[in-house]
Amino acid sequence: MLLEVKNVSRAFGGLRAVDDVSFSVPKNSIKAIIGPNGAGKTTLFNLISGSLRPDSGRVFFNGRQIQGRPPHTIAARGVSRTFQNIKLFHNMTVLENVMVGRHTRSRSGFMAGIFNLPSCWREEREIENRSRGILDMLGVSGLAGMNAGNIAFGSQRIVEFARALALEPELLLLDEPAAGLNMHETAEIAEIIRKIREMGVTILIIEHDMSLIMDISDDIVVLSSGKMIAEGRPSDIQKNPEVIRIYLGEEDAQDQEP
Amino acid sequence: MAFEQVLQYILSGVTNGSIYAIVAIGFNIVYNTTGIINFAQGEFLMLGGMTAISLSQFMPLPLAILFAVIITSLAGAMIDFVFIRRLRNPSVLMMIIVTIGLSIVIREMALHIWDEKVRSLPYFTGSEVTSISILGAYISPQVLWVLGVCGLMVLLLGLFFRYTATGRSMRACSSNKTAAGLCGINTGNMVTISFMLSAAMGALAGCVISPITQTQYDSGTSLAIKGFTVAILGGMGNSTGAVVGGLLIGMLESFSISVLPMAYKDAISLAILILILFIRPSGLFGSREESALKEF
Amino acid sequence: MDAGRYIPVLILAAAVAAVQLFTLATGSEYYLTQLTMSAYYALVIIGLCTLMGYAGQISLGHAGFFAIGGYTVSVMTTYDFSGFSGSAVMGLLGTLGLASASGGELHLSPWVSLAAALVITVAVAFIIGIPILKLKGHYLAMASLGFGLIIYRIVLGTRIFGEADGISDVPGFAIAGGLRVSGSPELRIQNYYIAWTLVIIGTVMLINLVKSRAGRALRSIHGSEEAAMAMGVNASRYKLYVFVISAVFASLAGAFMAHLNGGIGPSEADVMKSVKYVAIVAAGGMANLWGALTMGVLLNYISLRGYLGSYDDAFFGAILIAIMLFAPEGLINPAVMKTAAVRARSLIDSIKKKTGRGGHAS
Amino acid sequence: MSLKKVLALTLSISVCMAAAGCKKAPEDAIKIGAIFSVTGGGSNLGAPESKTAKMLVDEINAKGGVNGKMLDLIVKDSESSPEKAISFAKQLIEEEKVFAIIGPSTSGETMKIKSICDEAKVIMLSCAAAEVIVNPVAKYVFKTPQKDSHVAMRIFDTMKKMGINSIGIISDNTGFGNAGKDQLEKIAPQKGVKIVISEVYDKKATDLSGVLTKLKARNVQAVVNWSIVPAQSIVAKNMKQINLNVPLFQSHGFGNIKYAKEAGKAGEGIIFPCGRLLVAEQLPDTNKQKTLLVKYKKDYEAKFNEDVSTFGGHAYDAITILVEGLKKAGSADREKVRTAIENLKGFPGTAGVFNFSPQDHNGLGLDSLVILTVKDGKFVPYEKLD
Repeated sequence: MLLEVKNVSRAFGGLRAVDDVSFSVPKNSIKAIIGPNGAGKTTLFNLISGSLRPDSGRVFFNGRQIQGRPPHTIAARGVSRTFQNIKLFHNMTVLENVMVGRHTRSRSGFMAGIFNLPSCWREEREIENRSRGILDMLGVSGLAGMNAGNIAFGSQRIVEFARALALEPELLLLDEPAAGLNMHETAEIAEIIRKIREMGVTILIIEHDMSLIMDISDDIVVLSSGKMIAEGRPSDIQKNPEVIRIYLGEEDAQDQEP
Repeated sequence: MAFEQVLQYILSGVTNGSIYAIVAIGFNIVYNTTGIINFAQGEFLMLGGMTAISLSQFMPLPLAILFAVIITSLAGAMIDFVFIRRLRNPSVLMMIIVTIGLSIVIREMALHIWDEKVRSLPYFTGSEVTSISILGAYISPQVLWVLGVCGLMVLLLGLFFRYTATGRSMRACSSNKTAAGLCGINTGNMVTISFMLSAAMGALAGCVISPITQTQYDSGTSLAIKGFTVAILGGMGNSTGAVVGGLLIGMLESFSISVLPMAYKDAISLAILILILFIRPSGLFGSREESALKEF
Repeated sequence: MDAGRYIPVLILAAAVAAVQLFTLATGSEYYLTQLTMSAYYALVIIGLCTLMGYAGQISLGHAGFFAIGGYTVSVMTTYDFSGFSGSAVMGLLGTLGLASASGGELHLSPWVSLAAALVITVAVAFIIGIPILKLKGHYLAMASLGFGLIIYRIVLGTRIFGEADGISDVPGFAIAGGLRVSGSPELRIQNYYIAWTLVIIGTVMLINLVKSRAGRALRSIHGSEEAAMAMGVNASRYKLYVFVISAVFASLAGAFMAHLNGGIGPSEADVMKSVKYVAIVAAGGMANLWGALTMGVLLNYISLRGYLGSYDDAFFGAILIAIMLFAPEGLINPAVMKTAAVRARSLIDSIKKKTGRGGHAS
Repeated sequence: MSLKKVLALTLSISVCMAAAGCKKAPEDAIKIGAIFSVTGGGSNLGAPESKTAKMLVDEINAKGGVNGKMLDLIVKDSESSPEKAISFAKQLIEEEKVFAIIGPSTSGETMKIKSICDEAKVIMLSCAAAEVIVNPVAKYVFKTPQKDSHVAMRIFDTMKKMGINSIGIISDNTGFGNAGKDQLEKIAPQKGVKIVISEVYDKKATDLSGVLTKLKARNVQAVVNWSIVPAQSIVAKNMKQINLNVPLFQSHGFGNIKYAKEAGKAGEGIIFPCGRLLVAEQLPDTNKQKTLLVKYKKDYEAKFNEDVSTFGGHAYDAITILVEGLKKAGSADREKVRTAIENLKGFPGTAGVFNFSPQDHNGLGLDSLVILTVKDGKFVPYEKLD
């Protein structure tokens, strides 16, 4: 198991945003987390990526405990992510954004930087080539020189993908990658996710677009108001009455009762 | 220490504390609407005091103060209209720098309109020598005026921000300007009103404390620095917090004098400021969540 | 290694030499005095520009670090250490030639005091930096303002720092072979070049930093700290390092200025100084080392020359507001000029088209 | 590349601006530089000093200048910041090639440019009070205000007459305040007066009732406040407000009737040593300073319609002493004028009668000070004037 989440919970004041959730993600699979708005999906993401500390419970990555550790340590272990409301570095170019992604895969520090030592020339060139490679792979190399703030919304999503991939992660957390995209762009994203999976990267994805989820995910976890109410293959989840109730309401759930 | 002496330290703490509090209240108004700390707030006090002093030669004191408050609040509106409103999507830093620039320009203009000499308004009741004795300790009646005006301001501002439509929309602006705009609030006007209001409050404060602290063209800066400390201690945006914070710092400084050499008085209040910022940036009365969510 | 980044540095060096020769030719060498002082102030500003413009962390207390550098050097080079002459440390320093007895007094060599100044600055920057860099926006501005004020109170209220008069009669600093940092007129040209060499070295180091991996990480923190952390950037450590570096730049400037001016006063630690440094960085266009350097030299030069007499501060305040209103990205800003150039070109093309002389549609 | 062009451009502009900056003065005029803190912290000193200097130079030039040459006064506003004073001093000496420098207004600035002027052999007549300006003596450096030690002695002498022997001292954290505090603490034991408590407060203090309560607790027989404006009147008012009814002594920094007016009723009975300028009319006709004091007071108050102050007087003395030196030396030769000033004896000025000597570059004795008090808002002599 690449990632194991055990009895994790987190509350804000009285509200129990994530309440005793446990699940695990096998290597090389695509696991999805679905649930209505406010179900605690993004909070769960932030607990895994280290932006938030869980009140209780534990998270293991490659068998080592990571909950409560600072985000940059978790990232260094090979966990990369994108954000629900895209957080690109608007003060830098697209290429530079992706080059920051390679931060954990490079070493030159302050002193090497200040004195521009030869050791960091080679590393800089290597970082740049790798980053351009990723941009080519995702078909956005044309935007390399543009300022990240000035490019179209759809391309911004793809650049955030590129940046996350630049980290060469073992686990990639995708927070609603298809939000705000049209049919064509969503298909493009699905294609990119499949390509990433073939590169051996495990994916944990939050998404509302059911057709995308059912199409690409191996396994699905369903959250509702902080609790995990179902887990299983896409086909089972479609028929699960609990899931239907929280999504489609009471009467539809009855029809499905066995 | 004898009881009267302890009481006297308390009263002198109240004197300074009331001055810091009345300055801090001015910051909260602009903060409540624009989310910025207006570095030129100290200059509003100076402007109010100087204008009132010049006018008091031609008219009775209350009238002079009234006109000074009006003139300064118009100056506040002009400042917003000419400067703040033209800023294209201002970042926090740009706002800080513009208000710093404004405080310098206002100070230098005051130097050339008036001159570098020190002036003060006459005492509202009695004169320089009258003092009221409370259980053996003495305090100038002017301090009671400062406390009174402080209380009045807190009350009026509290009512204004909570129960009037404009007050509510001003608060809406500070938490999310775009959203407030979408609800039909003319955010531009709200900011102008907030500057007018804080200029008026500043001018009134400037007049009330002038007999005690005296007014000079550059007395704004040192008042502003004390005002920040107190506004943050009390919790940004919270006027009651500002008054309590002011009195607290006044007391601490006054009692520190009784123990330590006075030269360290200011260092102590600064150490308090830094301590608060680490432990509880939201201040004594500010809400922790609200300040954490504040998008800087 | 793209050498292209060093072309502006060569131009600056050429300009520095050209100005010196120009003043030599026109016999107006006294301008170098103010240009030397402005250079040291510019050193503070480029350091602060890296912290504020690139890493996005505001500091309203950098005059405090300038004062730590200046005062440490001033105290240690004027204090009579003969009381400690027996101690082992003094003996060691004596043998290393770092302490010299003259006229019945035992004085430390400026090298020791400079080293001490830098060590103290780094220590203070760490101790202060760790807590306050956790804060953001206004709170960081207020905390750094508080730090600056405490340093001001200390130097104003302590006898060894000369209280309100500060410290005077600070000796010159003999660097190596005849090179000596001091205010005397004969050494004016020498000091001009010492100051500007320091500025050029500092600029080169900061350009390298900004264009390096660490520099990118700093800029990413400014873009979005949360995203930077998610990409593995240890934001708190990087912010601290750049804070310490900018503090060292300020303290170095303070130390050299103390030797140049032969002393330092509490006004160097005043809040208004820190505010002016921040304002000049903003006027230069925040994330723009060259803008900060140019505005730093220009604005300091004008105020030190006293062209504006009593209107000096008013002019400074007006510049601040004007730049924030009309050119928030700063006056000397490549982006601003690119757009201006593009607009100019399209204007010329349209004129050509109208008058039919334009040979080809560009 | 456009950025680099701009950088080179800006540097060259700043140099040309500098070249245009210095205006050409009439060829044979004697250039006198003046560094005053017209604005900033020391503006209550620098503003009257600058006005007085300009008024006096115009007057002298109207009467044909000195030795047939006009005086060209160049005033620079240092805003009481030492680094500006240094920059202006170097500018005046190397660029304008001034013959002498009047000022600066504060002792902090004076100490920073003392060695600059001395090495450049430019006569400096400082308007700042600190004794360390002329002790150790620098050949070319003089100062016109009275000695702090003499002010302290006069205060203690008056106290002895009033039977006061245990006092409290409060001073502000300016150079003036620090210097005064040192002298008071040094001289008190010699005069048999016990300083029970001594405190320093910030010059921008909004209220001083706290520290005065501390003094009251030590039941001091008198309070000495050594500070610049506005603290002087705040102390007077606070003392009355907390019912600390003991005599209040101020330093010679109280030398402007406006400060007494600020204190209002609380100012009544304040005792302070000062130059005779403030009671010029009440001086006996035999007094050597009377004529020039009355004239200066009348001219100043007529021209600027504001009250005259002893600080303006320091600039008045600096210029008249320099002019006297020029007349005695006969020509604008630095060494001759310097020696002439150094041997000037019995020269009446606003601060007192100057008797310079190679060891004493201030030239003022105990007799330069009279004890004044405030009665119905006016300065009146506390002791018989001589």
